Amino acid sequence: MISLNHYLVLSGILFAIGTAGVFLRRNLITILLSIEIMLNAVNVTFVAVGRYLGTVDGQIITFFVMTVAAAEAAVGLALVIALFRHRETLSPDAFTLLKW
Amino acid sequence: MNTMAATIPIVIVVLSAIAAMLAEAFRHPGERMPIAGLGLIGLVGAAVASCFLWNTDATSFGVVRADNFSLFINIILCIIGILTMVFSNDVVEREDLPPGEYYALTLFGISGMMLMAAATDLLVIFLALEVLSLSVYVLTALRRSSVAGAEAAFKYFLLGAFSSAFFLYGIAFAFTIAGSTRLDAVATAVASGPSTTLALLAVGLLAVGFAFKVSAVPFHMWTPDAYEGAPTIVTAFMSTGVKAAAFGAFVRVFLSTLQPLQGQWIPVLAVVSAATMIVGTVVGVLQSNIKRMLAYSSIAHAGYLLLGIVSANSAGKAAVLFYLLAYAVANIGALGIVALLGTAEHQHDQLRDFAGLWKTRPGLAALMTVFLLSLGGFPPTAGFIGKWYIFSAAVQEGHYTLAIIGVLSSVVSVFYYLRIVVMMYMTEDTGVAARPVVSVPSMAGLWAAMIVTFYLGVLPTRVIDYALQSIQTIL
Amino acid sequence: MDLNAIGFFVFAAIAVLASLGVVAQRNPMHSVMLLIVSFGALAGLYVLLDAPFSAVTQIIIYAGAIMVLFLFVVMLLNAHTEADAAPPVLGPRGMQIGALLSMLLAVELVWGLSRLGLTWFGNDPATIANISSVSRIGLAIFTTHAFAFEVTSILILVSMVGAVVIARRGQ
Amino acid sequence: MLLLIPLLPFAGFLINTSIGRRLPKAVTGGLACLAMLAAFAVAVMASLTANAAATHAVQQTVFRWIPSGDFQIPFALRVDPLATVMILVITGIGSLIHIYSTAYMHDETDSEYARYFSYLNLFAAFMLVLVLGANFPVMFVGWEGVGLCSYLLIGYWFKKKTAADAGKKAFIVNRVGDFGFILGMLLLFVTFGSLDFQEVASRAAGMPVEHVMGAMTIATLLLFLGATGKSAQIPLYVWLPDAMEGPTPVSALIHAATMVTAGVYMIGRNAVLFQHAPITLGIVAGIGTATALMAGTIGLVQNDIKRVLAYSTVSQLGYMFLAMGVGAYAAGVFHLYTHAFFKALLFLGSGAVIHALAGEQDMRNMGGLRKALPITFWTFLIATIAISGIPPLAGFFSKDEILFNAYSKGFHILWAIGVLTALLTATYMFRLVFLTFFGERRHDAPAAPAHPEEEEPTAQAAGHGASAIGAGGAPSTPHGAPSTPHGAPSAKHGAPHGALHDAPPAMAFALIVLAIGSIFAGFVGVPQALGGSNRLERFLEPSFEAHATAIGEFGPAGTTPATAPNEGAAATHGEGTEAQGVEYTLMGVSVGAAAAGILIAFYFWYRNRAAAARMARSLSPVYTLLLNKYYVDELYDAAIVHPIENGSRVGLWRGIDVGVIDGAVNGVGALVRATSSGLRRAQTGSIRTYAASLFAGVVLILGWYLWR
Amino acid sequence: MLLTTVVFVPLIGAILVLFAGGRGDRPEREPLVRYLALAVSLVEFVLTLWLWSRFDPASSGFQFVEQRAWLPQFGISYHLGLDGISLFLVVLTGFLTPLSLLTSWEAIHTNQKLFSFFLLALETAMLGVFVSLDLFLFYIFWDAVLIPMYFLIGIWGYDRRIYAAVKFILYTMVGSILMLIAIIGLAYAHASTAGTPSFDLLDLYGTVLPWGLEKWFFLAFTLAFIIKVPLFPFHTWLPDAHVEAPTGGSVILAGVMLKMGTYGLLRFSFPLFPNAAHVYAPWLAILAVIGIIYGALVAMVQPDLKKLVAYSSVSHLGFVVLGLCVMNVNGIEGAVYQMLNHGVSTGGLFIIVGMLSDRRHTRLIAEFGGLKGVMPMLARVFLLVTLSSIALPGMNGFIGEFLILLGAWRANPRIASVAAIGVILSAVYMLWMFQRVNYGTVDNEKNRRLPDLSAREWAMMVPTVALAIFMGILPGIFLRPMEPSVMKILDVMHGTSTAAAVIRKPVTAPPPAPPPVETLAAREAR
Repeated sequence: MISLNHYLVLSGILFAIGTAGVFLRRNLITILLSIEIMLNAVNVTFVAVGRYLGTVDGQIITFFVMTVAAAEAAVGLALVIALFRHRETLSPDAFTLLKW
Repeated sequence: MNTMAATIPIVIVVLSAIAAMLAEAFRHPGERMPIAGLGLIGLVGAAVASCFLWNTDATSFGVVRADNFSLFINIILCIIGILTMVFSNDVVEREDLPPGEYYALTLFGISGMMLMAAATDLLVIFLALEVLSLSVYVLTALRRSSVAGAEAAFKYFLLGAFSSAFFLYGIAFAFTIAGSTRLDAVATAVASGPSTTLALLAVGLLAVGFAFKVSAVPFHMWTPDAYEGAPTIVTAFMSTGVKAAAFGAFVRVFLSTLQPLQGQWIPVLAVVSAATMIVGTVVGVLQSNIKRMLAYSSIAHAGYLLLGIVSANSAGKAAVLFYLLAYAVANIGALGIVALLGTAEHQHDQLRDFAGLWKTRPGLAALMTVFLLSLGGFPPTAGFIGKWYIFSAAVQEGHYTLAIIGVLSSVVSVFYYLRIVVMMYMTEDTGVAARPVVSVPSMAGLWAAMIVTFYLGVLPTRVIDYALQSIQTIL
Repeated sequence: MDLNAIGFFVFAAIAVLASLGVVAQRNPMHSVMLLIVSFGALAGLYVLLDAPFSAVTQIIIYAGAIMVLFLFVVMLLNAHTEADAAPPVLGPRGMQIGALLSMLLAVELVWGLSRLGLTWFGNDPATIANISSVSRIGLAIFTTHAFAFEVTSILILVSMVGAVVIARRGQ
Repeated sequence: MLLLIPLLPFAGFLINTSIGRRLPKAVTGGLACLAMLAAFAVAVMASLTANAAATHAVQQTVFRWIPSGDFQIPFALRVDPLATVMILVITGIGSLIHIYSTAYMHDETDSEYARYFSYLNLFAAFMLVLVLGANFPVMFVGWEGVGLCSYLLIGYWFKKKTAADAGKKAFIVNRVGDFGFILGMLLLFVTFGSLDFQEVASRAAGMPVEHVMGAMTIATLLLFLGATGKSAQIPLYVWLPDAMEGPTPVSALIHAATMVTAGVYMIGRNAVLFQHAPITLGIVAGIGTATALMAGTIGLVQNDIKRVLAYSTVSQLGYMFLAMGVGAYAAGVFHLYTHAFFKALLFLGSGAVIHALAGEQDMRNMGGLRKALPITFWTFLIATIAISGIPPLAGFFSKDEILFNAYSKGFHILWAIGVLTALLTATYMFRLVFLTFFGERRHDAPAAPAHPEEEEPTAQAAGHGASAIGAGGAPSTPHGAPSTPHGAPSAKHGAPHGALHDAPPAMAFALIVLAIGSIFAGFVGVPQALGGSNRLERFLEPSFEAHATAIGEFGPAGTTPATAPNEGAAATHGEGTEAQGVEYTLMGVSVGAAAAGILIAFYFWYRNRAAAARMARSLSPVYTLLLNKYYVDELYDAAIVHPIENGSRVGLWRGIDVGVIDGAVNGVGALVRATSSGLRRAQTGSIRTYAASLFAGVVLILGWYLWR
Repeated sequence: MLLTTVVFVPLIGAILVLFAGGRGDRPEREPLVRYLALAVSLVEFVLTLWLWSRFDPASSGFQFVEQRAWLPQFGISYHLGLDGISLFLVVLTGFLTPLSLLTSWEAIHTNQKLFSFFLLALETAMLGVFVSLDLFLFYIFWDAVLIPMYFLIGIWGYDRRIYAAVKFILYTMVGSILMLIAIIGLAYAHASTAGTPSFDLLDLYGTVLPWGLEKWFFLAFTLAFIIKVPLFPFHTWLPDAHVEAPTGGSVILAGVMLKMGTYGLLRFSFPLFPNAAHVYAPWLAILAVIGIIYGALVAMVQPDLKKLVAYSSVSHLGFVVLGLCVMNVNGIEGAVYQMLNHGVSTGGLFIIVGMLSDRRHTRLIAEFGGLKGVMPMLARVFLLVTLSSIALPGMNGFIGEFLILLGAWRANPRIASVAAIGVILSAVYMLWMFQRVNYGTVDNEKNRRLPDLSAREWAMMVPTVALAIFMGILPGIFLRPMEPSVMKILDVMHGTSTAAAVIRKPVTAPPPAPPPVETLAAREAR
């Protein structure tokens, strides 16, 4: 049988994978994708917990999260474009004008 | 009471934001339009509305609560907003910012901030957080010609998104134990249940989310870069507004909802607070860019504010409110002056740009000094009362070590505030580029900020009373 | 092992593997594709959780809209692979540290969450019907969560304005 | 009335110091003299009043000076027999020296002249406060005040470095003594609860004599430390010879007649107290004797006329302390009194010589002045005989009194040394006379003071060989009997060749009066053995006793002597034929010693100067040692002054202050900076670093929660 | 209202000056500004004298008391009062401020307006320190003092002024900010017994603290004060601050600000924490004695006049602290008196150094020599001030030092003996300096044509010297009004420590029976 714990653990693993992406990838877009993975991992928790508690709130929250994800993606990608215009690269390590 | 009343201030601000957008849409290229005036009207309206709502404890939709606590923060935010608007009128054009978008986003940001402090639902807090964050991200990148702006915005954005994922995960765990994201439900759940793993995870992750927004160590690293890269007026705005809103929600969630778990989170926040105070002050010592320096200063101030939360008593809560006000006024004043002296070509944000300011602009130099002294916690300014209040809250709870770290770090921070003063008063002007003229309204705004700073420093009784009233609802 | 369990493990495996693929790929295009796969798997899981509406929105909004946006940007910028123009600031060790931290987080989460007593999903059909009902969801969105919904509208407005103002070329 | 005594000279000081520089010399000098004479008159009146009183004392409380808790010090003045002697000496001899100075200092500019007299008046005022003070703090005002004036007057020619140095040295060495004095006062107050002399005496009288180191012994030792400073005793005598840098009348007044005797006076003033501390008395006697001998030996070989006199002063002060130490307070004061006459005379005479020779002070450049300066010569000779102790001049009686007391109280060794010193005294004094006034002139002209460099080489030679001694030739000692005098008492004044002027009238007057004094002053204390009645001793007696009750304000009050500490001294003196026999013998011995001394001097420095040179050569190490004053200055320099100065500069200031303490302070700052620059490196600018930091925070927090 | 008036008149004057100066740096208004500021300071001086004339010397309590609610939530009130100790410090402040304005008359030319503003504002803050009876209020004034002084040093100072100013403010802040924590802690400790927190000094005097708290609070208070004093080894900010400060600043710094430290010890540290005071006073006394000797020795070898005077302050203030630490009436009266003396004589010394510096733009001793020949009058007042500083009997310094030594001797003769060495050393360094500056021949050409005292300089020096002598001759005028207050503070120090110790025993962990208490108390009884 599949328990809530399974989903929670899965969610945790996905979340951790998402975080890893932030460090492993040297491409701004992939980093954004990693954050999407994290958000989705959370969504899994919401849906599973909603199912467990028998409430639709979990699902509704996922919709809001999706909205947020979309909004973030829009702004994030716009920023990526802006950065790319300035530097013609997507490597995060290229943007170290501001430091120390 | 389920009325719309509680949302009125927020709605007013949103409306003025939309009005600003529309105004921009109808603006002829090259035409000057007093969009700042629209914002001002909205903010004053919101402030007035907040005053009318005082003591009504209105609740709307079960998720927005205009209790005195949120109204106090509303007022702080309105002050921040009004000052920002006033300064913006001078700055926006000079800084080459698109006015319509700038004002609209600023006002949207303020509405998000107000909502964040007023929301009693974790989901709404999250959404409000996103509204204000996105506004601020965009504002940071608003000057399109600036690489630094884009870089700063992206760093801020990416880390913000990263941290809001953690925050969201925390909400998920809270949802798991409470079955709802309403704060009251969460409070009941944590009060009744033992401190389970889930509750601890929720506490930890929520703390991370807030700590990021208030730029506490080690979640602070975006702060200097974002503050430095953003247009100065935006730095002024976000360094005060975001902090006020985030601390509002932080206090509400941790000192009210999660109060039963305080044995769990106080040690963590205590360490964070100590680290924040130390890093914020120590690293600030060597900065040569004023915005960056003030960024570290704002980190340090976050540490002091965290100390208020760590104290977890009513003095601590009231102290956080008072401190936010004192800090906001002084910080926006200081950064406002930097902004008012800058142009798109010459940011006027290096330390040496301030050399000999008192000779050419004695008034501005004096105002800057007052703000810096307030930030440094010298009597008889607001900053001193704020620090004193925070530390007395900490001492009351026996957090002597933290208080001592706090006061010592504030001495170190004085060092770098004084570096600016040294530049302004004790160094000769070495041919800094011509500084633009500061308009009368901006000057009036600065003077008003100074008067508030002194008022709070000399006669803080009334405001402290308000602050103490404000925390009645989140006991 | 019932179907449900099999479905879970299959989808979970796909999701995890695809996600790993996302972070392992040097080509962002591939990453996006793999992410879509992962989302699809998650949609499958939602179905298993009796949340068909969520599954659908997951596919439509996430895989359909957001990912397309990503794809669009990837193609717009023509950045098919990681640029090595700038040397990594942290170097390989930095990546190792980051990966290690992620591993640690995974371990922590798995350990912490598996420490909870096993909690089984209820099988009350009424409840299941309740949560899979689109109308109930709609009702909840526009009553209980109406304010949040309104807030999202502002959020989207902000992101729209922001995206436009940032991405548009200078006058 | 008592207040008037110091106030008169003080008024003179105020006038001269404020407007004196605009007044002509006649006015300033006259004013100063007038102030002194008036003070003298008042002092005489006060003395008569006091003597008439039943307690032999009158007191005036001017005002409450220091009120602090139980420490209540009035500013009170008191005249008793001891003070009578002192004020008369001070105002009397002081007046003469003022008069003398009007001529001696005549070549100064108006403003400098006024300055000189203002200092001199100020000195007199403080000296009078010192002796009139009815309690320790008031005495201390005068005590330090005279030190100040001494400082100012020694450094009167402030442009001359040696003078300024000497002034400073005098003040600082005196301060070392004052250190003891202050502590002594503190201890006395804590012990007796009062600092009034009378009260201290009466309370001390009620206590048993301390034969171990008790409070009184320590207190008196501390006070004695003060006395060694003021009165130039071992170990603090070193300032006095240097003090000869001041104008000669100053040397006469301050460094011979009055100020340096303050220590003696102080012991006399506290006779009861010292009487209760026999250990201290022994030390006083020992130190006094040792000083007398040592200074006498040094005086034997010095070439600077004033330095010889200075060492003579030190030596005579040693005598006085010997007297005090053996409990013969009256004898000590008696010697103080006679010494004031002849030593002032000697100094003034030497001043006249120097004046005539336009500033020359080196005896090797003198000689044969007998005829050129008759008044000076004769008066000088009288003083020399007096100091040598030849009867019936003043010095004989007082010196004999001391030696008799020393012997009769069992201090035979001290007595022997005293006699030896008497011989030395006679020797070096007559050496001085012979070198200065007899023989042929060894200088052709008033020395050209502006050419020190010409004298340098020979000065070096003289330092090592003894060849020069006595025979003239090498003019200077290595120790800088400075022989390049300040040019002050005037190069203009001396006539170019040969024609030397004797003392001008004002100076002559002072010389003659003092000479008369030197002859007759001793008769107030003729011992009974010689048919006298020793009036002085009986006169002074009340001052050395304790009075149970305080003395009324200007009025006689009941007096009940508690003890008479000097009963031995007073009573045994001259009683019984056996004692008288001893006394005659002792007198004979001391007179014999003096005569021997004169003869030695006559042989070596009048008849056969070559012998002196030979002697010096054959005893070269001793000679060098003496010439260099036992190297005490050098020793102090090497052992105290330089270590302290260098230690302070290198060790304390550069090392500890700048290095360690401030280094630590700045080190904290540097540490903060270093930490800062280290921490800011973490802010690499790479977003992934930032995320790592954030993420590490998350992992730590969650890990902590889950791990617990 | 009397005290409020006295405290705030300078501030109002400062603001007036600011307006009178007009916008920006306007040289043509300089005379107006100067005279206005001087007039304000003189009016203030008259006011302080007026206070003195209305002061009841027989009373031991606080007079002219004003109390008004301020932050009632925390037991903070606006509470002012004056007793025999603070009275004279107030008068001293009133006396020195016009002098420091006068001494800057010609030295300060850049932005006279601001200079006068800061100086007058500083006066308000200092007066506030001396009359506050509420710890919170006191701390506000205490900290507020730093800012004007910082500007005075930093703007109008010499070459290394910025370093000195920053060092000054940071160093003194470190101490005082820890005191802030202790103040808060004390108020809440009071709350734990009395129910409500109170920052009122008079309430807190009786507060009984557990030893663990009392110890730390005492140390925190004391650290703040001894840094300000400054006591060895916390003194290194002082030479830097003095050397770099403009003359007017140095006068105030040495004349008044250092007294804030010793005043704080007397008013706050010792009576608030009597048990701790009894335990630690001997250690402080040892530090004080080290400071006396050390300051003197280091002063001796300084090549710079101002540094020399600065280190001499370390030595003199060591005497003051010693007098306080012995906790008997002579010691404390002597200490208070010595505070006044030091203000007058060191203030005078700084004024003189300022005159030399105005004339020659250097303060190196080696640059001078033979000035007595060039400027006889200056040398004369210089001598008088020097003598006052080395405590010549008949001048002010003697009274103070003697009383302190007497008090110290009563407590511990050994300490007093060592401290008395300072008497010797002060003569050494002061006279040596005096000689090198004034005596000898003029061998530096630049010194040959220096003008003697001007009328303005006479106006500064005559009152200073007159006061120095007056205070030496008639100390009773000052000591008598002081005595009741000193006795009262002594009561607080000793009374609580003996009477309360009995009450305290069950309440707290046994305070480590402090051995020095016995010896001190026993000696006191004698």
